[in-house]
Amino acid sequence: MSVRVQLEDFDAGAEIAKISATNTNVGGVCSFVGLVREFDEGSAITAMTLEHYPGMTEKQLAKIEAEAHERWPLEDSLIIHRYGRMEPGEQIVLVVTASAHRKAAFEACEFLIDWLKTQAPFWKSEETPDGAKWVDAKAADDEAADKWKK
Amino acid sequence: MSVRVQLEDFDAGAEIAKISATNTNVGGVCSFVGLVREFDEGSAITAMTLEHYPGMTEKQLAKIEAEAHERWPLEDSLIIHRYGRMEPGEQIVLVVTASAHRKAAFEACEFLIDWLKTQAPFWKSEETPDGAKWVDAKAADDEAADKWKK
Amino acid sequence: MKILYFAHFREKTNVAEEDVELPAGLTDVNSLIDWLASRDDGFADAFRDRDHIRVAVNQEHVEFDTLIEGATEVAFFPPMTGG
Amino acid sequence: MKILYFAHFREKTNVAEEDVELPAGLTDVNSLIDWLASRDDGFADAFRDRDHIRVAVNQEHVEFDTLIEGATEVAFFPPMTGG
Repeated sequence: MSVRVQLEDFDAGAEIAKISATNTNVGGVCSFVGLVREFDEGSAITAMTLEHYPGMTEKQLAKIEAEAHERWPLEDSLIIHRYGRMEPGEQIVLVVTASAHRKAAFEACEFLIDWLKTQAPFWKSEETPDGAKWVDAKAADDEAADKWKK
Repeated sequence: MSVRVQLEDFDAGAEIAKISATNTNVGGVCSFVGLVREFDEGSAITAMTLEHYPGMTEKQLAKIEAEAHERWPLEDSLIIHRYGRMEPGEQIVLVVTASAHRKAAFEACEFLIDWLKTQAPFWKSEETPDGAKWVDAKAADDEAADKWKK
Repeated sequence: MKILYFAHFREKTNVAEEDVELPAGLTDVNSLIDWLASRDDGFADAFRDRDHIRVAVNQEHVEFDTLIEGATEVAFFPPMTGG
Repeated sequence: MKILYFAHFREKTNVAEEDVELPAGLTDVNSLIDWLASRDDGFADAFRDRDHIRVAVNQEHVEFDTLIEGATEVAFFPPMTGG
């Protein structure tokens, strides 16, 4: 169970392999990698810069990860979220969840990424041909996060 | 979009990285790795042997993968399923789905693994302290597969 | 017609694969199962519980009322446990 | 009290971080927002639309009726767009 907020890229495969090798009670490892797309809602993007709130970010990520472990029988988990400038095709975020059962791994992974989209203190600024633009929060992301409310 | 049925182990991380690098329309890559557990419903397992129906397996996997692409807007996908003898901790199966949007990637990945559990012609035999035993199909797996029926 | 047996069907019948001349009158999978079950004790045991029989005709998973005329390959196996 | 401004709050106010002595009478986040908005045009612009203001007190995301007495760190930012 760990959280990393970092400038550098990460090796998703190595992280997933490490978690798979953790213990032989793990029957399924679900992972999600979020990447910078070349187009967002139709407009071309040359790069994206992620700003965050150092201190709060790590604290809130650790808290939501602990909540995922309370809600699902997870054997292990990992969240890596980058900040700084990234170009299309670059990795932004990795969420990995490991459980004896696949349903728990899938649900916890989706819960964490839905939460990150709406509740982690990150803000995206996109570089477009028309200049830099702060990305607006999406109603669809709020709805996705709402479905996990108890 | 491809399917592999093989005896050899696979490098999940390399496969995921390959799919992430495919094209810059990919915003999210969801993956699931299934592993041999040391205990199945309480009984210790020293190894598991997966038998399959060569010919039918590849055909059915390609068909279900095509169906996933019809049902969700996927940019790419991959299914690797091993057969033969495997020990606890070894990887059995990998499903990777890539999409512009995370919800499609998650749903298609879970759809494919739920389908593999119940509809792909594989059969597991477990080596236990009491001898070899064919694994019974689980009602929970049928229910998981049923939820995708249209 | 080629018939394949997987998992415990292979173990109980002691046959992995065979080419058979079907007797006249076999129309669908149901009648094929009845005929196979009548061959010997091993086959009778393997084909006793229809709830646990799955069948593929020409590598497509089908129901027991599927006609087998012209089929080149039929396979019997228990419920699948992949993934 | 330390106040932090992120994303377009930082750009509009031209302040990333400041230490302020709050005037008497500020009780909750709502009254703090009113006071900040009255400071100059940049602050007025940043704090105009309450629907798009999010606030954290001592690094916890809170509602506007949260009391700020004794808080050491308050941060203002737009809706989050991580992931």
